Amino acid sequence: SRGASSKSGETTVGYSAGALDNPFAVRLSKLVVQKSRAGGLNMLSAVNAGGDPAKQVSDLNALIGRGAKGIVLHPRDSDAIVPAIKAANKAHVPVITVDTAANGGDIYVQIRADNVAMGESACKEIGRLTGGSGTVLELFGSLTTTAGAERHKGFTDCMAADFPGVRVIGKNTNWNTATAADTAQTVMSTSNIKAVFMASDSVMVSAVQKVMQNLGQWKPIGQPGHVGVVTIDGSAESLDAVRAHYVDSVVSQPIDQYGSLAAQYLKQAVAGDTLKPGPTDHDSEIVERNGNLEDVLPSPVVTITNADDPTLWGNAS
Amino acid sequence: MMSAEHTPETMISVPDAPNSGTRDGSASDRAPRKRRSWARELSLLPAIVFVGIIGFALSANFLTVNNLLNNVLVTSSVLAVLVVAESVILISGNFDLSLEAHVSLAPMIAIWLVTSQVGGGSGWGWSPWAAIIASVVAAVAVGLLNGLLVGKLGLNAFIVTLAMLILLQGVTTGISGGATYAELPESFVVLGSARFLGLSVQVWIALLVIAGAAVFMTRFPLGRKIYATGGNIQAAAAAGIRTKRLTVGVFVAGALLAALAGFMLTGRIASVTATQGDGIIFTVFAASVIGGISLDGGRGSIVGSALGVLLLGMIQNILTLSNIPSFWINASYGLIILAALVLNYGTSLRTRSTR
Amino acid sequence: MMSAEHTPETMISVPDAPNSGTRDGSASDRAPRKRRSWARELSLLPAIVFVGIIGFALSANFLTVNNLLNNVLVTSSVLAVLVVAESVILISGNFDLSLEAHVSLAPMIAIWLVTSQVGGGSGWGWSPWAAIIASVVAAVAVGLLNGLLVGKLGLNAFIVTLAMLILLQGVTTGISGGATYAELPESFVVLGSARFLGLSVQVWIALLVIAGAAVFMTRFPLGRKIYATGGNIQAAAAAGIRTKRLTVGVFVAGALLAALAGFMLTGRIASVTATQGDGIIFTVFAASVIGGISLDGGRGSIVGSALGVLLLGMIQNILTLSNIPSFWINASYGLIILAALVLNYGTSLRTRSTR
Amino acid sequence: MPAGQDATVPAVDDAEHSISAVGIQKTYGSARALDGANLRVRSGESRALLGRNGAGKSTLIGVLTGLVQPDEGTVRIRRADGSFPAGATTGAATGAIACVYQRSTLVDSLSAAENISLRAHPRTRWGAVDWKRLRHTGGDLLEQWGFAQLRDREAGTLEPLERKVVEVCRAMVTEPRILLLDEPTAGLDEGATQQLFSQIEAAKARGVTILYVSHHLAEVFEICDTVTILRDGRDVLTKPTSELSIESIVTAMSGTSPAAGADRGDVSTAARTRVDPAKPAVLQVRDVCVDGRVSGVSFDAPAGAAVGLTGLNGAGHVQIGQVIAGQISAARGHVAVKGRRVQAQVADAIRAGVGFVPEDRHVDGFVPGMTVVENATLSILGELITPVGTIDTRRRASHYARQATAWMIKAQPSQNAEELSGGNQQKVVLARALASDPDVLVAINPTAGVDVTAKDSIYTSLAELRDAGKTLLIVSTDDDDLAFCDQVLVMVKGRLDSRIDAGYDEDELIAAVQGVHRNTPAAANQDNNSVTGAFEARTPSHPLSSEETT
Ligand SMILES: Nc1ncnc2c1ncn2[C@@H]1O[C@H](COP(=O)(O)OP(=O)(O)OP(=O)(O)O)[C@@H](O)[C@H]1O
Ligand SMILES: Nc1ncnc2c1ncn2[C@@H]1O[C@H](COP(=O)(O)OP(=O)(O)OP(=O)(O)O)[C@@H](O)[C@H]1O
Ligand SMILES: [Mg+2]
Ligand SMILES: [Mg+2]
Repeated sequence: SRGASSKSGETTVGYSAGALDNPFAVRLSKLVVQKSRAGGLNMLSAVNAGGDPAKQVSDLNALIGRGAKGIVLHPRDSDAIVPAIKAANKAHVPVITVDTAANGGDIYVQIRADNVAMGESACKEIGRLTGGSGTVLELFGSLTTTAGAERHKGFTDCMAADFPGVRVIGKNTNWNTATAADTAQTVMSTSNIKAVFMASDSVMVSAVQKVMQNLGQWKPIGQPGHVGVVTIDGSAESLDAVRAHYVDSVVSQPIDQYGSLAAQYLKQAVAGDTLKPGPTDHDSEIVERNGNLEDVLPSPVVTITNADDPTLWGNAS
Repeated sequence: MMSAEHTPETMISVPDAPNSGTRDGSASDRAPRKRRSWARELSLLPAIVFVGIIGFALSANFLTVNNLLNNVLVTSSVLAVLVVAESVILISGNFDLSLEAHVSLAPMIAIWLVTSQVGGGSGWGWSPWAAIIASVVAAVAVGLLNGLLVGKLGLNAFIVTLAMLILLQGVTTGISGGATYAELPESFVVLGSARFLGLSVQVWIALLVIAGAAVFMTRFPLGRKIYATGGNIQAAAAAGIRTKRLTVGVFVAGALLAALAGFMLTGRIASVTATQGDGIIFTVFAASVIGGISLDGGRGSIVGSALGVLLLGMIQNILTLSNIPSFWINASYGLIILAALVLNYGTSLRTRSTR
Repeated sequence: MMSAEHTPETMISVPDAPNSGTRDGSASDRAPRKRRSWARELSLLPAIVFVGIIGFALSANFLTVNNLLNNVLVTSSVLAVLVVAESVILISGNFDLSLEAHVSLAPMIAIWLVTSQVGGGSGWGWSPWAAIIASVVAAVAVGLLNGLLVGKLGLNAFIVTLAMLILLQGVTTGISGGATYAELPESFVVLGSARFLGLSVQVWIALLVIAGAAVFMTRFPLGRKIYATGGNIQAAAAAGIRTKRLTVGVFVAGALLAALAGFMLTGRIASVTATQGDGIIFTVFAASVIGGISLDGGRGSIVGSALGVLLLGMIQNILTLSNIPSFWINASYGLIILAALVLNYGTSLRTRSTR
Repeated sequence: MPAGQDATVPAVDDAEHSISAVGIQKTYGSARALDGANLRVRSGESRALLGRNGAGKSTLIGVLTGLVQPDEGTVRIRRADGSFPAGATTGAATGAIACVYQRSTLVDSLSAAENISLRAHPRTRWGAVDWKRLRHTGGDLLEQWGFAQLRDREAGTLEPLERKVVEVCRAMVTEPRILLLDEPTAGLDEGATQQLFSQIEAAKARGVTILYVSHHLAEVFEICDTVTILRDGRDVLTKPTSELSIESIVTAMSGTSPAAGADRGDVSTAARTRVDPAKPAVLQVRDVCVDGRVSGVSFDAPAGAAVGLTGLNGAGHVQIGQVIAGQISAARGHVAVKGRRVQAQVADAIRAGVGFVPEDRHVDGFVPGMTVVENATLSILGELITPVGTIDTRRRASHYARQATAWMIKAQPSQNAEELSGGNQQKVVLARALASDPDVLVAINPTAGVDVTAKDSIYTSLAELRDAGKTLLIVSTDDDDLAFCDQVLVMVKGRLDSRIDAGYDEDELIAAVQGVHRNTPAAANQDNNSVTGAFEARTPSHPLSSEETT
């Protein structure tokens, strides 16, 4: 059909975002589109399901209708995305997922990081900071999103198992900045908090920093009254705060890698290459899980010692 | 007091009919009225044509049978059922925000009753059909509660159903613990995959609900009583209509339809999530009001609001097919709706713009 | 059969005159009326006390000066300003969903004008104050457009402002490309950190807006004209009130206040995100309506709706302080609101429950 | 027999009665609307229910139909099946009782025909609405009034008179055994009133029991067999009409000996020479056209005169009043007050010195939810202010107190305006019109729904205004209103047709509104449509352009 090979024979491909309502998803979509176009593919502009899995199904149909020969998906929900993938399978269009894996259908490769492992990394950092005692505030994301639920699970399971002496006050922020600020304000002004864990610094760190400043609890590491801060994501602000000795540890997502790998795999998929399990050239291993291949990327823990690492996405711009 | 020469004829004033000599000049009188009543129901057609032309200009894929039948109509089906439910409630002079909650609650209750404890369910192992019936009973109970609080106690419908929405969404999250259920019995997904005469069964259900409601609301006394109650509740009561009972009934019917919409959506996404349908209520109101339903009650038609659904579905589809950068898609959506409104003002909406 | 004690004069009752000894003793008559008008404004007090007791029972931290002043009030300030804006618009008989959009749009425009291109801004390098003024001008323009479409063209306020909301949210996302701005000039964050007499400046702003609006709406002719327009637009017009102009003015004022709320929120979260304020409009309506504002216009008071904000703020605070599992927090929130509504019905809401 | 208790009421054989209300109490907040009222009406009797504004008539009617829940007392209504059970009747006895309420109870969004059949839609075999039959039924009933063309109109688009007709048709459609009529003639013109009377006569002939509320006492003698008078929520007198006179009714209603009766005569025979062509015109109406309604009307009215403006329904007299008040705009022509042109805007008309009593008090009259004082001063809100710009409640209260006295408003100033009885609401609207101290008062149906005593006091107050040099334009179809005027302008089909000086006899007026001129020396000039004589435009050279009036 018409759009299949415009632009001097470039292959048409598409990107479907589950939602573009947070900086992370926005950056991911931009990267994938940009890198794919740079790689010689005719990448259509990203479509956005606005958090509605049903709309993601129709978005996918629309992309296929417009001649996409390969599609990168950023699922909002691992299960609800399955009918969309099956629809693509039926049209013989290869699908690649990024960030969040899908739980069914035939997928060329799932590029993802392990959100449970991120939560566990954060837990280990919190345990180190608190010495296994005291009260910790956990600001987690919406539990109806895969990232929110898995980070929360990784963190709380690990805390219960490894640091039973630490009391965790867990509060849902629904990935909402103002809710994070309100919750931090209320809890930190009424309880003696030894450390804070934020499930997404790109959503929460500025707001919580402001609250802690107003409460006099935003102190450099080593100063009396310092409250430990551990975050996931690795936004530029959070890395700045690490360098400024305020934030202790950041679990950085491999978002730049998502972008370049998605473009690379997409090219291979539309060319008909097949992937095989085994180690890759970028410190990870392709494994098979539930009948699909996965490229699970590591999520490095950033502290003052490696905060300037240029491969971290927060240091990119 | 008045003399006998005062015949009724001289009292009639029909300033816009040139020869108002005949009192019942029905022929000349009826034709324009009929046309006007149709015109009002179909007043969205200019906007639909306008959007259709835009769609044709923007994407060759838009005006294809496949796209219109399998994308526009299928993706609009769930919305259409919800819009019918909300329209009936709005026509009755009420308001129900909690319809949105049924979209996730009903399938969630059903799947929770079916699923084993390991799978995140109750572990009671109900049969799928028993579970579906139980979830429908729950929906009826919620509708009944809304109806009693609003109709009998006279509490404000907006705030009661808003609190109910928050409560029910909370219950859905609470039951599921945030998990998504993807292992569904066949009976849960049949609404998503079955086809009939080449069209998805979703579309057929939506068409059936629209047609049924339209006939019910225009042709049956109970439907007319719903209009009367919404138009002027005191007048309706004075005419012997049991407005309280009717209010309760309308809320229950709305809840039932919303639960149906929930199962339709579950069929489409082949899973049950705690957030399915979240935020759809805004679109439901948008479609109803664009389709001519008055938020003050008593005005508008089911056919009109179904056209509102079609219009929004077309716009969504065109935006998805278009190459507009995703960051500007929402802005375009809002802009097109505004443009359609102003355009319709220029054509026919003017007649119902009086507050 | 007939006694002569009723002269026509005695039938005129002018109770504000001290001794109008009439048939049913105006003196005893007047007092309850006055009391009733106060009682109506403060009808939420029982619910507030009820929630306060629950809070006290659930958490020792709730009933502390620090918590009430620094947490409940501070976290309610942005909401309060928005609720005042929406209340005035609702009292005038209108409806504005797009207020929510200003919360992100105004700060976004301002920061975009200030920020360099590398930082994701326009690169025009405006001074912070010029940028803030420009964003306020934009808010006024939006308010004006809403007002003209609704007031002059007579389009439906719900659907116009819904389309406007979608459009403006889209513009915000479009401008920012979805990015969050965390490098803010000092003038953007001063509203978040400054304190005065031991209270956050946010609280002072909210109190000032509430007090100003309350005095304006009850004591000034223009405020009363807004009530009259919302109560019966035809009667207001027949009494010489320029209802169209007034409608436009009300939308502009609402947009201005909403932009202020946006800057307050930015001050508190020390950043500008495209999604800040998303979904708050539901809470705004909830607070207004719980506080006694009628969606039909002409009824309710600013003080009442401010109490609505306080009630919701208290409930949120208690839920945050409590140990309720997070999955059930939302359900509890809805349940408490419903309980407060029914409780208030038992005490005083009954008087305004007539539709 | 001002008794309130069951026991004090003489036992009556219930078998003869269709309505029995005993010891009815109803209080609204602190206001006692009914205070032990009793009402028993025999089957087939036609009873007038009379009383001053606020006496409780409408409340009692509401109690009988079940719309108002009494605090105490028993109501019995004879059902269609002949039973006579206690309790309200709204749903159960739909066929037996029908009511025309004082307040409009039409559903605006439905057609006139559907409103008429709202109680019971005609059904087809399958239970669906039989639209054909519904429209026939409605059309037939409306046709008797000459209003067949209203059948498919939305009720919301009807004018006050037309609405009333539809409501009467709705009451008649079920062929009820009991018919309650609460001020059905308020706002009706003569023709429609006669039509109503003939329908009532027909119903009486069928043995229908009728309860009739009106402030037009003459009508009572025409229609009713017996009279019950309510005062302060109590029934103070029940007698056959033949044993009563207007004076004795007025006395019983007010509880005083009548001094008012004398006023009546005074007013109707008031000086007739006020409309002196030599006096300068305060109000000038020039070549006013309203689309489809009014074509080229011009007249002048001098200071210190009361000018009546009348016509049949749709003749355009109401529109002229609305144009002068700035409520609607003229397609052509203009209005000037003291030489100053008035824009088509109420605010400007008020500034120019026009006070306005609109046609329908429920629609245009008052703001529900606002107090009586506030409603009465709504048009001068911006003027009664303190130096800081807030509303000066003291001055407002005293301003209102004066108005309340002048118009005999029986209400608490802080009372919600929607709680007032119909007549008192009308007086509040009158007070509002005069709040701005206008030079010209345009009053459409100023005494609709106002009781006799209050009506007289309104005329007295209007006479005072006139004597103080104001110009009054009374747009009305009410005989008494027109009798008060010094001169009556009659409109026929959108044109000014004739002028009649005070002292006319009734037949002359009736003929004039029909456009029939039997003995009309001051015949209309059909060519330029302005009435000659006193009302001839003194500045005929006015260049008229349509732009100026838009
Ligand atoms: N809904 C209400 N709320 C408060 N007071 C009311 C209400 N309805 C009626 N009243 C009061 O009850 C009294 C009786 O009113 P009602 O309408 O029965 O008078 P009425 O005899 O019909 O007078 P009118 O001739 O003016 O129509 C009045 O004082 C009125 O203010
Ligand atoms: N408001 C309405 N809604 C739905 N259907 C209607 C409506 N009005 C009319 N109809 C349909 O139109 C059909 C024909 O109406 P029509 O105007 O021909 O009635 P009629 O009895 O012939 O009128 P008339 O007595 O003036 O000749 C009705 O049987 C009915 O099915
Ligand atoms: Mg009355
Ligand atoms: Mg008229």
